[in-house]
Amino acid sequence: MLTDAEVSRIRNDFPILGQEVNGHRLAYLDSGATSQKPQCVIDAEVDFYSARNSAVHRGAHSLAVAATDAYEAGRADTARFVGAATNEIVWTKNATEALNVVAYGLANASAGLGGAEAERFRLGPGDSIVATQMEHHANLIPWQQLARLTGAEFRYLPLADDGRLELDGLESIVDSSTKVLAFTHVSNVLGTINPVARLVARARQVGALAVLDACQSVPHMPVDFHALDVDFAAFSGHKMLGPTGIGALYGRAELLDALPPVLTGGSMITTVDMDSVEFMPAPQRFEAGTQPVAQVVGLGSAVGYLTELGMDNVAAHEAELAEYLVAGVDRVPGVRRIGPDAAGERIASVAFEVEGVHAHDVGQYLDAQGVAVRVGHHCAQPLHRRYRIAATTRASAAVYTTQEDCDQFLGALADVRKFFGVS
Amino acid sequence: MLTDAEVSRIRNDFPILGQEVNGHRLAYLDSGATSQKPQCVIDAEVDFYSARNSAVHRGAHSLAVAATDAYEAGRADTARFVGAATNEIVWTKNATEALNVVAYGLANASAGLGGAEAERFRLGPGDSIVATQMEHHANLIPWQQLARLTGAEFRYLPLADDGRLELDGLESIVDSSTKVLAFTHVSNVLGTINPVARLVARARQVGALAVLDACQSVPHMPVDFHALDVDFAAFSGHKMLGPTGIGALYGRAELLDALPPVLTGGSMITTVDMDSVEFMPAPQRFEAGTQPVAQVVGLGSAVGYLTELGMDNVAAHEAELAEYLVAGVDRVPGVRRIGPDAAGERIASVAFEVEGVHAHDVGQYLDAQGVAVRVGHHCAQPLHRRYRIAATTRASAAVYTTQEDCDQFLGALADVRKFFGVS
Amino acid sequence: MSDLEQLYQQIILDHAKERYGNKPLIGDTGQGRSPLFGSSHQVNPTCGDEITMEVEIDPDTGRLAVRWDGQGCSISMASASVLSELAEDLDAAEFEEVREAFHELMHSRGKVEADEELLGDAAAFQGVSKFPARIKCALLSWMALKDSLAQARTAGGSQ
Amino acid sequence: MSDLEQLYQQIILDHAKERYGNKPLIGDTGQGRSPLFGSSHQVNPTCGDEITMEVEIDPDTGRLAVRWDGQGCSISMASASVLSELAEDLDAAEFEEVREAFHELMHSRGKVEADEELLGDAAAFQGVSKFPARIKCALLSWMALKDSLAQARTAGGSQ
Ligand SMILES: Cc1ncc(COP(=O)(O)O)c(C=O)c1O
Ligand SMILES: Cc1ncc(COP(=O)(O)O)c(C=O)c1O
Repeated sequence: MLTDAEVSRIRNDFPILGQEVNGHRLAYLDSGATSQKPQCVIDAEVDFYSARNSAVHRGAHSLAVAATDAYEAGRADTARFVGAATNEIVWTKNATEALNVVAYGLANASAGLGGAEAERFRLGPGDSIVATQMEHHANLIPWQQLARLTGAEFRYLPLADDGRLELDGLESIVDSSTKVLAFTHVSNVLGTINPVARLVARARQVGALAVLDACQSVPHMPVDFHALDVDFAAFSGHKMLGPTGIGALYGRAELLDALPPVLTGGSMITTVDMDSVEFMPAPQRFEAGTQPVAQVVGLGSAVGYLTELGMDNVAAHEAELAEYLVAGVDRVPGVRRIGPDAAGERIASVAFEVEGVHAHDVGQYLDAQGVAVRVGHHCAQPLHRRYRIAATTRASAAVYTTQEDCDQFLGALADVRKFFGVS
Repeated sequence: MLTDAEVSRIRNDFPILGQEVNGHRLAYLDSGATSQKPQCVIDAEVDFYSARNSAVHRGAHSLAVAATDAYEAGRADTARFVGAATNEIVWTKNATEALNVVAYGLANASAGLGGAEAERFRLGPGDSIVATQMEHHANLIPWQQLARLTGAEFRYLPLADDGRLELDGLESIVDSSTKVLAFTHVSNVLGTINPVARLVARARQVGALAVLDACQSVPHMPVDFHALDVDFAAFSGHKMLGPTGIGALYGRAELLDALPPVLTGGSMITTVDMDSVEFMPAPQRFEAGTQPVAQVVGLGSAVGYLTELGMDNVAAHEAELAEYLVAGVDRVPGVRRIGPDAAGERIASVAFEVEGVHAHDVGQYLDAQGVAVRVGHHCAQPLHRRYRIAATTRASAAVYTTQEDCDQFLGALADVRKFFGVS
Repeated sequence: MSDLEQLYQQIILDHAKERYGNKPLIGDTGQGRSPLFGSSHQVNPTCGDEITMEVEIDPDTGRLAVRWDGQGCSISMASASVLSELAEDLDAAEFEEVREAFHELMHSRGKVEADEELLGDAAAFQGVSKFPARIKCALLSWMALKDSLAQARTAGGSQ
Repeated sequence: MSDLEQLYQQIILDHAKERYGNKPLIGDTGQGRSPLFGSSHQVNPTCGDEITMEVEIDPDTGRLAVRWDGQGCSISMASASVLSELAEDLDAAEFEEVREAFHELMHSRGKVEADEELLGDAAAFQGVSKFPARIKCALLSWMALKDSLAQARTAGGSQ
C-alpha cells in the first residue's frame, strides 16, 4: 500500500498535475485514456536526444552503440516488467498496431505468405474468430476485418447486465472451429477484470490462439504474460506513464518467429533481391524501419518508476480508489453506473450516465470545476449499445490519483443536475 | 545561403553536437540515417508533456482541447511545409509505415474491401508494379509483398553505372499494365536526385499511381507535393530534425478518402456494430488508436525551425557541402565513390568503398577519430549488388554540418589504408 | 458570466428541452411529401451522437420545411431546434447565407460578434465557439440540413 | 594501447589477410567427403557480410576439418581464420568448450580476461568485446561452425 504521504510525493513527480484548470486545482481523472508522465520519463527522452540519439542496430559508431544499448535496455526492462522474454517483445506505435500486427500476420499467412512455418496461422471459411462485446474497437475491428479477408466467421461473447462477460455460452461460442479468441484483460469502460484463466483454458481446449488486450491491466496491476499463458498480448506506453508513440506486442517466442511479418522495409530482412526476400527472426522481423527509439527509452524509465513503486502497491492503492469512487458515484442521486460493484473484480475506472443530462454536458460542467473526465463511447460502441446508452462519462484513476481528486470530482458531480435544471 | 557564422550558430542549437567522442570533437556525418534534434524540438516535447498532455480528438476537457490544438497545429504546419493540404497528411510512426499503408490499402482493395470507391485501387494477375533498383528496402519490399498478395508482376527500373536511373527502357517497363510506379526522390546511398517530373508523366500516361519516397528530399531541399503532382509520398520526422516515432503519408485528398484503411481500431470509425463498420474520411481513417501526439508537436517545431532557416538556404548550404565532400573523397587514393559527380543532381550524401579495407573497418577507424558515418548496405541491398559491393561507407550531411566536420572526416579517411596496412 | 454560463445560456437549455422540429420522419418512401425532398444522417464519431434531418422545398414558394430526429448533448439538440425554427422562414439561398454566418461564428473562438439580425436565436451559440470540442455538436444539424438540401435540389434537377 | 589498437591487434590483421581455411567448398554433392558432413551459411544483416562454413568429422578420430568461404570485415575474416586453425586440433566436444569460452569473452564488454591456453589466437579478440557492434562480426563464423557441426552429427545419427 502507498501511504497518503507517498501518494502526494508521487503526485509531485508529475509536472502537469500541479497546474490550475479553469481557476481550479486540476483533478485529472482521464488516465484510462492516457496517463500523465513523471519527470524521470521526460528527462530520459531529453537525455537521449541530447547525448545519445542515433540510428540503432545499424551503425558501428559510438553514438549508434550508445543508442542501441539504451534501446535494447528499454526492451529488456519492459519484458521483465510484463513477465516476458526479451525477444518476445515487439515494438509498435501503440496497442492498436500491436493487435493489427497479429491480425494481419494471420491474414498474410492465410494468403499463403510465410511458408510452411506459417501454416498453423491459416484461417478461412469454416473457421471462426471470437471476441467479446466489451472490447475496445482496437480489439474488435481488426478481427472483423480479418474475418472479411479470410472468409472466417466472426463471433462474440456477450455481456451480462452486471458488467461481466456472460460465459454460460462459452463452450458453444468458442468451439472447434475457433482459431482466435481475443479478449480484454480489463474493460476500459466497465473496469471489469476478466477471468483470463478460464478463457485461456477454453482457447487451449479448442486449439485457438489466445490474444489478450492488456492496455488497462499493465498500468494498474502486476501482469505476467508467461503466468497468464496467453499467446499474444498488446499494451501501450502512453497509458503506463510512458511517452506517446510507443506500444508493444507480446508473443510467445515460437509463435513470433513463425508469424509472417506485416510492415516490411529496412532492418527486418537478412537478404533481399529484386525477386526474393528472407526475414529476420522476431522481434526484428516485425520492426521495419526506424523505430520509436527515444520513446522506448522513455518507456524503460516509466517501467523503472513503476517497478520502484511496486505494482502490488500500485494495485492496492488503485483498488482503494476504486471502492471510493464506486461508493461515491452510487451515492449521487440520478446517476446510473455501469460495471461491477465488487472491489477486487474491477479497476478504478467508473462509467455512468446522469439522468437527463448528456455525457458531453456532464463532462463540460466537470471541466469547469477542474475535473478532467472522458465522455463518449470510449471506443466501445457495441458495449454502449448493449446497455442502451449512447455515451457515458468515465472517471479513471492511476497511481498518482488521490482521494482529493475523487472528492473534487464527486462534489462537482453532485451539482450537475441542478446546473442543467433537471433536479 | 547560410554564412559560416549562421551555421555555427545553428550547430549550437543542437546539444548533442557539442560532445566529445573518443577524445575527439564529434563530426556527425550520419544524418542520412537519422538527424540530430535542435533544442526547440526537445523543448516542444517537454512542454507538451509538462503542460498539455492528454488524449486528442476524444475529450471535452480543457487539457484535451489544448492537446488537440497542438496536435492539429503540427499537422497544419507540416502540411504547409511539404505543399499539401492539411487533410492530406496522415501520421504514421515512420516513412516505412507510410509506404506500407499504401501497399496494404491496395491489397485490401484488391481483396474486395472498401466498396465501390476502392475499385480503382484493385490489382491482380496481369497488372504490374514498378519500383527502381536504387530503392531503400522500405520502398521495395512492401511492393514485392503486394505483388505476392495480388498476383501482380513486380518489375524495376535499373541503375546506370553513373548512379542515375537508366530510363531508356522506361516506356517498356512502365506500360499499360502498370498500376503503381514507386520511386525515391533522392537515393539514400548515391545521393542522386531523380527526375520526378519525367517519372510522374509516364505514370500519368499509363494511369499508374505515382508513389514517392521523399525521406531524403524533405529534410534537405524545398519540396512541394502538389507541384510534384505525385499521388502518394512518404517521409520521416527523425530525418528532418524531428523526434523519432513520427512519419507521414501524403496522399491526394480524393485518393486518401477512397483507399481502404489498414490499421483499424479506435478513433477512425463513425459507427461499428458487431457485424458492420463505417470508416471516417482521411486523415482519421488511417489513424487508428492513440497517435504519437508529443512527436507530432515536436515535428511541428522542427518544421518551424527549418522554415525559419529557409529550405532554399538549407539546400544551398548542403549543395556546397556536397561539392566539397565529393571532391574531397575523390582526392583520397584508393577510394572508389559511387553516385553522380555533378552538383545540383545530388545531395550531400557520399558513399564509397576503400580498396582493401572493409566498410566496417573504415567506419570503426573513423569513429575512433570522432567521425560518425554509416557502414553497410544502408538498407539498399539490390543497389549494392548492382555495383558489386557488399557494403559501403557513407558520409551524409544535414543543415548543421560544417566544413570542419567534412575536413575532420576527410583527414581521417586519408589515413585509413595506412592503418590497415594496405598502402 | 463565466464561459460555462455563456455556453449554456438559458435560451440554449430551453431549446434543448423544447426540440423544435423534432417530429416523426417522413422517410424515403413517405407519402404526400414534396418532390423536392432530401434526408441526411450525420454522426459525431467521438460520442456517437446522431441526427437525421429531412427537408422539403415547397415547389411554389421555395420555402423550406424541416423535421429531424436524433439524440445528443444539449448543444446539438438546441442547435437542431434553433435551426428548425430559423429554416421555416427561409428559402435555400437564404439558408446558405445564414449557415455561412453560423459557421463563421462557430470558428471564431469567441472573437466575432454574432449578427443577431441574421442569426436570431442561433446568436446565442456565440459562447460555444470558445469550446472547440463542442463546435462539432453545434454544427451537426447544420451539416445535415446542408446535405439534405443538396439532395432535395438534385431531386428537383432530375425531374 | 588505444581501444582501436586493441581491436585491431596485429595478429587479427594478419589472420584477416591470411584467411586460414578459406578454401574451395566441397558442397552438398561433394565427392570423397566424410559422411559426417555439415554446411552452414550465415549472414550479418546489418552489412550483408556472409560466410559459408563446412565441417567434416573424421569418422575414426572424431577430429574436425573445416573449410569456409565468405566476405566480410577484418574481424569476421580473422575470426574465421583463427577458428579454422583452432578447430583442426579439436573434436566436437572440445570445440563446444572453446566456443562457449569465446562466446563468454565476446559478451564480457572487456571485463573478462581471455584464457589463452584454451583460446589460442582467439584470445586476441578480447578487444572486440568493447565494441558491441562488432561482436556479431567475430561470432559469425563460430555460429556457422556450431550450426554445421550440428548437421554433421545429425548426418551421423541418420546413418
Ligand atoms: C530513402 C529512404 N527511404 C525510406 C527510409 C525509411 O525511413 P524510416 O526508417 O524512417 O521508416 C529511409 C531511411 O532509413 C530512406 O533513406
Ligand atoms: C482496453 C483498450 N484497448 C485498446 C486501447 C487502444 O490503445 P492505443 O490507443 O494506445 O492503441 C485502449 C485505449 O485506448 C484500451 O483502453
